[in-house]
Amino acid sequence: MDSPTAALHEGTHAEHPSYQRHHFVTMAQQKESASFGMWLFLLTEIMFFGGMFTAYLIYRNWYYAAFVAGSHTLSIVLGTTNTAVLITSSFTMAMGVWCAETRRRGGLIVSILLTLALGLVFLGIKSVEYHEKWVQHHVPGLRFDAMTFVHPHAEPGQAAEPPLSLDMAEHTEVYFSLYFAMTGMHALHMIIGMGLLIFMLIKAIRGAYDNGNIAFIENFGLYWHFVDIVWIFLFPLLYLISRHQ
Amino acid sequence: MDHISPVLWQFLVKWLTNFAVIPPEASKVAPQMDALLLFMTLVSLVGLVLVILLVVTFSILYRRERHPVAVQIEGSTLLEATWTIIPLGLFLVMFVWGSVLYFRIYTPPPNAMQIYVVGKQWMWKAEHPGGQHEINSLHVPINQPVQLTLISQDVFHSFSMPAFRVKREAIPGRYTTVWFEATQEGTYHLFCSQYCGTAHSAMIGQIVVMSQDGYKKWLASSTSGVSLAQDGERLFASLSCNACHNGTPSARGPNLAGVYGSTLTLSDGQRVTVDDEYLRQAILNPSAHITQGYAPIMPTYQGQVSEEGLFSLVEYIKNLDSNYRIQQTTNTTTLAPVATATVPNAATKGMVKP
Amino acid sequence: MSDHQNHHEEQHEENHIVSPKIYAVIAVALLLCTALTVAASYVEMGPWNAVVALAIAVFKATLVVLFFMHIKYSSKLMKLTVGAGLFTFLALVGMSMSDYISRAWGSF
Amino acid sequence: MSTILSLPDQTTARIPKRNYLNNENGLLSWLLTGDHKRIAILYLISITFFFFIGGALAGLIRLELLTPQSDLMAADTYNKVFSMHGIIMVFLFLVPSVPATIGNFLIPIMVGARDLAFPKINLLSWYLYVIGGCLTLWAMITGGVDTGWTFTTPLSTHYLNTNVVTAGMAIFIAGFASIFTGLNFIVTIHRMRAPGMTWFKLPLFVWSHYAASILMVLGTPVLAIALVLVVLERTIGIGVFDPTKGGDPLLFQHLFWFYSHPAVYIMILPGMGVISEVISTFSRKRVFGYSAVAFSSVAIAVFGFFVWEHHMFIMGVSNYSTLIFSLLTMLVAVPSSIKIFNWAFTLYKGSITFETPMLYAFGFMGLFTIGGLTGVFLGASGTDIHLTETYFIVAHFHFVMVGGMLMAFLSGIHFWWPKMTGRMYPEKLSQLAAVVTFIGFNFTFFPQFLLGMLGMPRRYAAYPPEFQVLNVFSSAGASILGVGYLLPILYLLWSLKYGKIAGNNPWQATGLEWQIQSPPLTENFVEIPIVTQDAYDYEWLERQKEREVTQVG
Repeated sequence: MDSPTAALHEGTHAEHPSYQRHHFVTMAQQKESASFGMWLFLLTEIMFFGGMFTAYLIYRNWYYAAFVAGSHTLSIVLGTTNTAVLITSSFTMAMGVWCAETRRRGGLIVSILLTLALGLVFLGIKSVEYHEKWVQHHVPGLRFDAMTFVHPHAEPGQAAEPPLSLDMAEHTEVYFSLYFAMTGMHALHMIIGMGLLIFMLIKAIRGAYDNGNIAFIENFGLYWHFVDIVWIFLFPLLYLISRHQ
Repeated sequence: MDHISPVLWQFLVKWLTNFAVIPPEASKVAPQMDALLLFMTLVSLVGLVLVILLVVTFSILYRRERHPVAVQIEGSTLLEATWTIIPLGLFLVMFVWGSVLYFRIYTPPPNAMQIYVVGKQWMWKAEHPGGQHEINSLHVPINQPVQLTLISQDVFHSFSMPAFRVKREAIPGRYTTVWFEATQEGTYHLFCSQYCGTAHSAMIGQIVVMSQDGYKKWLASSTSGVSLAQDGERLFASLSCNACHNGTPSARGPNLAGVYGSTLTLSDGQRVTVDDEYLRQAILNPSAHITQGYAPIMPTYQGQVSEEGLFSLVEYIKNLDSNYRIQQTTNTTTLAPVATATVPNAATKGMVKP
Repeated sequence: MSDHQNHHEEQHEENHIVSPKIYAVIAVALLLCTALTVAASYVEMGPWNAVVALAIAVFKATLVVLFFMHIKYSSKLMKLTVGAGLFTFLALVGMSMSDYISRAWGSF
Repeated sequence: MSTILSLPDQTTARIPKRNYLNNENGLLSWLLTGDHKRIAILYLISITFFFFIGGALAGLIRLELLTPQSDLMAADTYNKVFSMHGIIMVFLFLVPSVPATIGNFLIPIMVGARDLAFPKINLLSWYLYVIGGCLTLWAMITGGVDTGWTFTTPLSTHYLNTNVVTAGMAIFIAGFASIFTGLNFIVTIHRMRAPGMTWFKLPLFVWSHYAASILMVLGTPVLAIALVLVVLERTIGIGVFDPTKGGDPLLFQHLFWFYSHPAVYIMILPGMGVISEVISTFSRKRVFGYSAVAFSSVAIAVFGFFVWEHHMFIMGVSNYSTLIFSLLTMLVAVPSSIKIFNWAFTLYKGSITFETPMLYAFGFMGLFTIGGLTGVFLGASGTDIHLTETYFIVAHFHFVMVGGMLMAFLSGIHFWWPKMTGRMYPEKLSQLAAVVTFIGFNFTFFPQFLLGMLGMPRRYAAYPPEFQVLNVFSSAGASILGVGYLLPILYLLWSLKYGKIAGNNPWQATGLEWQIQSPPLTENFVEIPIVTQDAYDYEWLERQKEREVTQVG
């Protein structure tokens, strides 16, 4: 048995659902193709982020002290919260897929809304963090000043970070370049995902998924989880470098 | 030859007189390179002729008119194994041979004479240890291994010497090296072979291979009066390097005498051999190159010393075999810094914005 | 190339619906791992800090891929696809690093 | 199941009343089509357009190089011209050439499907390609780009005042067109095969497209991110590749070549697929060692990811990693040599005819052998030092890309022209064109090997006068080559109206595509076929013919 269509070809000329596209022989074939295609697309996404992870690995080894110092300017509270938020949104998305599979329209709408809300919270927190970087002159290229790493200020109630020498401090710009490139690309994926979520929400409210044609939701779920996975790696790599120091 | 147009005739004559397949073999490595090239060309020719023979023979023998019905053949494991293993073996020979050559070209011998080269848009600046500077030309003595230490001030360039069969990219931010030993006097092409912007094709020059005596004469006639090491010494003083690196027991910086070529243990436990690149990095990015037992207090000189200045400093430190010179510098205040040598390199850092 | 061996499985897994209970368990596990990775980063482990952080991240990602993304219940082809992505990613990182690691090595 | 083979009498053949070309009318029906065959035609028209722009630029380059001085153009104009030539030819012609046109047209038919898995994404891919192409043209018209097609940092990020960002974004977008094409192919080949169509009954054309698609899907995004980082570095000045900020410019090279070396295989593998089909058909014999050829495609795809650093041997990468990459480069050369010999032995005891596609295929075999073997010169790290960045490398990749891929493309276009349009091209004229192309090509690019050996660097607007003679040869050859490329477009256009009716299977080939009407129906098959025969099963074809005759009789 070599081809997925073979078994279903003979005899099963049962009613085709209206949403089956003409060039597929069976619904199963259509569904499998869609999820396989989605996975291939996710592979391209892995490689897309892969370039930046390579860069990260190299520069982290070269400029470890700068990466530690850069990492310590990030708020661990905000970062952890965001991780939790994103994981939860992944969970609600998974629930959404389940609701769609079991044809629970209400549950689907609630799940999408929750996912959307959590996504917004994530982006909100992210923008707070970005704003903070802007204020602190830690945005590479546009607004960057390494002097805060040469003469670190002590936060009230906290010991000051150890100062960096000027040359190493200047290399924090590499860290922040990667920080913004990686989290920026991630956020861009989130924004695209949220656009799709709104699109799905409208269709769900109209009852477009009640007939069991939920390939779009399932594949969007894959996308959303992928975005989650990227963050799962970004969080320790960017936020958690040598917190004990 | 009346019936041949004179233009065409001249062209043919020109072609026949100028025709060459390989450039002159002017270095020690050139015959070795050519031997490998010849070997590869022969193997390629054999392969190509074999393919052509097969195709032509089969096309004649089995053309439709002679052979109207094809005989279906599945394949032949033996034949396929043959043309997998034989090319593989040949390619592996080329790989080993090529790699030996590669390591030979990029591993300078210890007795090589040092010349420093800075590439910038769009010229080559060569500096001889004696302080002779030249632009878009390189004078070298015959039968003497010469090591080039290359760096680029802006974009990638490539120092290409076809007559020597060697070439090396000058890249920004890091030294690269290549060496050769010229074996034939003459003037040869020097090209920049990595595309480097508008006047890329004007970034050419000449390599002049001279007799040992001729080279000495040339050195004497084109000296600027200050050797690289002397220039480095002046920089060393004017940048106040000697404030810390003065070789006294209480010094804040490590003793630099004899440091070149030694193995250091860094503050993070890493062991490194001190070479040109290490010295350059230690000046520009000192905090990652702290010798064990010293405090990370050295400031960076990024943007304060030009690439030429760095070469001078490197050459100076290389030649420090005792602390005598440093102490002299520390003691005499007469060695005032010469402004031109220490101009901060701000102008070259300013880059074109989109 | 592999789909002919497990065609049967494919048909069988056609409409596998993962129960919300499993989703919930995974979500909780992911949150716990997040807490763990934050805590671990405050413990001095030398070079092992990075290893532990990455190991936890890989574990979390595996959970997401297997359960949220249903790879545990998918055909061998899908598993192979994920593997291919991982392989190429490692090829990019690893082969690039082969240059960076050995640059400082001495010559013969 | 009715027979899927039908053989109309060639003299009475008519263009079928209903086919994909006249199924719907009007421009909109083309611009909004989901039909892979129509999209293939759209692609064919657009890549031909870009090919002639790229070709015109090549003509300008060769004109400028007639004389040693830069007299026809100023140096920076020359730089813009060769950059644009490279960008257009690589990203807008070679990468999509065979896959997006011939592959798009044939892969669903060859596997026995009605369409690609995602017709809308297929259309989207064409639109992305067009947008990318238009942006490239826009970049060219509004001042040009002079980075070369390689976008080397820091030259591209900090030292040029031209439209680097526009061109970078154009390639980013065109890259996604390529990703979507590859993705569509992989899913189609995995999921849409007709009953009985096992992996080892697939035509080798499908195998090679499968291998190329893997490279498209996994390689292209790395180029995308490299370009995004270049654009970010240029516009806001982040410091990932900038040596003054601590970045490593070699990292860009790593990321760029991680795509751009496999891209070479993206370009050549589909061409190899064409050659397999053509050689088998015109020697009326199954391909010698089918599985070796199939697996060598996959081997090229896999090894293709591990060799990129051979573009950087002299750039100051570690000597030790040079060893690894040089060794792997040697390994990747082996599958190509397997293919060449297997094709040659396919001719053995065949029954060979010499139609135009076959002539182009012979051209391919000779030129690709030269191109491949000279690649070994560059893969061996020692000789790479002398030869890289000279005209040797220019000649090498033109032998592979133009001598190889373009020959394969023309071979394929001629071979499947009857299927695409229902009409034959004029045979004698096209044979002439094939011969002219072959001669012109060798005249143009062989002297460049010698120039490279002599050390003439590439991308030079002006060069030392001693290189002039060989350059004149090259330019003279280019004009012959130009004629060779103009001829096909003229007579192919002519044949659209005046060509002889082709019938279903003018070549008596075995592929599924030849068993349906030409031009095909929009849905390709009236009924999805059940495949029982192997690929290149000429005995099966004979039996089918006999059955047909007895049925009719």
